[in-house]
Amino acid sequence: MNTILIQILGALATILLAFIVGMFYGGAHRKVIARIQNRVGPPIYQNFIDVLKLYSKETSINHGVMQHMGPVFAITASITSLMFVPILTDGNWFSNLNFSGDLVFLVYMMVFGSLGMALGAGQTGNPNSAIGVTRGLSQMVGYEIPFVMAMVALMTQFHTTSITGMIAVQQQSGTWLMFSNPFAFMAAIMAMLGMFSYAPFDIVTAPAEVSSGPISEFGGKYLGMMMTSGSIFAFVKLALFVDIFMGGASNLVVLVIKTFALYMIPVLYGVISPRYRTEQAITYFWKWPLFFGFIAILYAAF
Amino acid sequence: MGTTYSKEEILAQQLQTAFEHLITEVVRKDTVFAFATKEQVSSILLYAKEKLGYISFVHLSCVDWLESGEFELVYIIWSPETKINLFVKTRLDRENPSMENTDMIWRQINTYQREIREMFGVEFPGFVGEKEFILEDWEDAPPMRRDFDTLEYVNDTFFEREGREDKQDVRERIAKRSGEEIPDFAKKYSRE
Amino acid sequence: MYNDKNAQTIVDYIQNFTRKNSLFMLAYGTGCGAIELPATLTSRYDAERLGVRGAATPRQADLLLITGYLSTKTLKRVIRVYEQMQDPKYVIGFGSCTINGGMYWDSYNTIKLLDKYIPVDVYINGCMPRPESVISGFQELKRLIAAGKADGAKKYKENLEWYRENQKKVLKNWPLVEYNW
Amino acid sequence: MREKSTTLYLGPQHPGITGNMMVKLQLEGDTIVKATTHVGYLHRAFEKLIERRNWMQSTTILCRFCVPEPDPPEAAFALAVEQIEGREVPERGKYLRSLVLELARIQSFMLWYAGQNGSAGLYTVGQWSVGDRNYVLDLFEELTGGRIYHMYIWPGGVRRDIPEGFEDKVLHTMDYIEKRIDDYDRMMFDSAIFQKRAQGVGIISKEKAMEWGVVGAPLRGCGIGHDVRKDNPYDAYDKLDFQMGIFDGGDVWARAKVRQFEIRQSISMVRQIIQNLPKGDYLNKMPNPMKWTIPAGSAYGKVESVRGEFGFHVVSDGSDKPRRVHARGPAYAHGISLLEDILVGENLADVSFIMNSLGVCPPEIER
Repeated sequence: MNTILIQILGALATILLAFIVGMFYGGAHRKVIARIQNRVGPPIYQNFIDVLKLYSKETSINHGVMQHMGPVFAITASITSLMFVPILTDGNWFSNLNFSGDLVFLVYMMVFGSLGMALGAGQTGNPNSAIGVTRGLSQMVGYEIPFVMAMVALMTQFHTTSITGMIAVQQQSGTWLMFSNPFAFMAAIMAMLGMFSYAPFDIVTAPAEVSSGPISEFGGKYLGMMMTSGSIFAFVKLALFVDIFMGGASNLVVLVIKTFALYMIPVLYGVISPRYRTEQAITYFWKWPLFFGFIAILYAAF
Repeated sequence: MGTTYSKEEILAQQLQTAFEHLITEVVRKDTVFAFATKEQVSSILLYAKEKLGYISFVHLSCVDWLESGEFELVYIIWSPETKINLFVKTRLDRENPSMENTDMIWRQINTYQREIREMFGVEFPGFVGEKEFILEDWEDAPPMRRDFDTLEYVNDTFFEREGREDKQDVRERIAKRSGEEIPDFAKKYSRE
Repeated sequence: MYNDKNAQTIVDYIQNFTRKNSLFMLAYGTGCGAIELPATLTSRYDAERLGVRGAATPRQADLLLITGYLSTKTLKRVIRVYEQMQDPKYVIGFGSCTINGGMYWDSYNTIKLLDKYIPVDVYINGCMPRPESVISGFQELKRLIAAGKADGAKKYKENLEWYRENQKKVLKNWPLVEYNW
Repeated sequence: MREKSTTLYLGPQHPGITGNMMVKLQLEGDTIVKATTHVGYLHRAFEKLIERRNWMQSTTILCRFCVPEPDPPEAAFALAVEQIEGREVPERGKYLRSLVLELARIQSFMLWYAGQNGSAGLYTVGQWSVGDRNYVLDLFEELTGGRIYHMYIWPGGVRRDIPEGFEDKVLHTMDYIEKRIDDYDRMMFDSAIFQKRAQGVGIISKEKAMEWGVVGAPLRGCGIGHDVRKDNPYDAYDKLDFQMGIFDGGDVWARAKVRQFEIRQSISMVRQIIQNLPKGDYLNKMPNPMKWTIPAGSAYGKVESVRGEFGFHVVSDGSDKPRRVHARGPAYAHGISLLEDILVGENLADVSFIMNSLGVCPPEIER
């Protein structure tokens, strides 16, 4: 009984943590970009205000059931993925639902949100959304392949399909996986650039091309849910990468430092990059990341 | 012949030899006018483009001469070699004005013709192009004609902010309302 | 929700606080005033530090800037865009031409009085307004929101027939769908 | 499987469109099969209003023809009026006009940096350049009293002389901007992604360029060297030393290179003007502006703006009001027939990119 209560409380605490950290990272993103662009920038808590405001807006659009379900799918997928990512290496609080095959499951779960989103956006009937969804799915095909290859390489190399297993490997050997299989890390980090959809891979929501893509018709609460799910998902991705490649984190301070350092890679790369065209983005993913993925698998196998 | 001709005069002579009854006028440096009849215009444009090197089309403009009951169409073309602006001018009757379609000579003319058709009501038989260009749902007379009174239309159609007619000096009232002082340098501009 | 200040509950207070500090401005340059918006949003004036940022579509936006004169052709689109925006929504009339027609007072194609067609919360005067006055307009709007007085959208709903009558007077062909909230 | 074609209305409310206009696109996948431009959203009937204003009052209207660069219309109108009237401009007035026109070019180039990069998703350069553009606008403010609209160039000269110490400020600003545009170029032209996106996109062929009425940087990007400042020199341009940027290719990349070259030329020209500024009158005084009449006649005055040749066909009937003033902006040729033609076969992602490189500016199309 007690363990279940702790589990539930732990899950709620994880969600809250992911939301707060993700939101602050979003604020930090805007702040960093503003400083690079010679501006003061919004306060770091600006995203909280934005989300609160969006939740307090009235919503009077109805394009059908799927439009309501799209954001719900997205937020469900984010939270479900979050439940399978070990946040801290030790302690009972944030262990949640890890099981031995969780890495495989997670790879699939991370796609689910985008699919739900695509369904929701598809029903709005806005051509911008439709084009944005097509682009998003094409781009997903691009970055998922190197990502999965990197994961497969790690799984074969260390004979484990669980994230906690990966962390245990790193703790035993004392070196992070980004050093023990650098090719897998390269492939995964390049795929991560695509996952975050910042420039040069912001082709899905490119304002100058497709208004804002799938979320064109989503205002008010829907947009708020999208932002919530986006920030939780950002945290999921970062925590996953920290767990797999950077040895996990033993306490929250280390976690924040490591995830923030990782987060700055797509942010800083995005500030100085123009946007790819869709086919150029896919070509990008199918060149070097794919190459690194192959090398990683070979490296793992031999 | 001992006299040397300027490039503008040479152009005028070239045009006059090619077309009978064409009146040309060298107005100033880099500018030559040719007053053509309605039928001559397209052949002059073609001749200038093919033979004289006036390959760049610059402008097509319409002027309303309400007093004499005529529209004047002005085609301006330019040559990269002589750098002269050649104005080909022609007059149309103001009642049922129509002009030969010339957009196969330069495709840009298409846009100009659309504008002139909409703004002046000049018809170009055989010209394909969407009817509505700048205006939308326009039911009145073509608005750029001089007998279309824009002020009257405005008074009929739009609202006006009240109090625009009274010419009071409101600066002091505004300053009092927001609790500001009128600076000294501004006081001398006061209307009182 | 739009009570007067004395009756504001704590929920209203929080709502108004978030609304005033997070204004999503629709990217729609309806007139020449749009040229000062890049300047307002970039380094010297940086409106983003005040919570103003751009939104790509009307669904996401809270704030509609009418940047200058409105031709009747644009007015139709502006009305459409305004009605697509979600409550609460605010309109800023930007430049003299929205106030009384400005220098286009005798032009047959521009409207002279914006607030006869859509409700305007704040006017910024000038031709064109400098970025400083744009920011001061934002601040004035924020003050109104905090006081719960930026109720243009409510006025529009209540007096919809009056607005429609004015709009139809200018727009002869009325293809817009009749919304019901 | 046959692809279904989609209709996408790009605009009038769309972040990617350059101003208030609309391009109706027929798409198959991401490829455009048909493009139609719709304009008229900014029609203010300037030409009608000018017929109701007297010659001096039209100056206030003229600068509003083209928002990103309001000085070329003033200069073109002044040139046309001077041609009809035969009025001479004092030497200092000519130099000051060129100074203002070149400063206007520089600020417009900086706005172009923002538009070109913003449409490609590189917002940092845009933020920098629009932020730095304020320094040029400060110069305008000190010289003319207005940030955007100046009403500075009058028929017969310029409205007022430069204030004290202005030369130093101009030179200082030019030094600063010259330093900054190196930064923009490093981020923009050296970026592999920008090169990939810009090369081979939006091609205008050399043969068709004159035919289509292409002017300005897009024409010089096709390898054809025409510039009003060289061909029909006005103001002080025949005494200034500058080169046209001529690049081959006719694509967005070539146009960008032309502009990259020409903003440096403009800076050097501003320096030359400041160094060689003659003493004397700046305005050939006209009679009482309210009763000022121009003899009957017509003229076409043209100047080079950033986007290309900007001209006015001015007709006077001898009264105190213009009979007809008809503007020919570069966007009039670029924004309608040319755009509709070259967009076919391009990617949806490049529409706004191409429009920015052509400098399509709706206010001068519909006026």
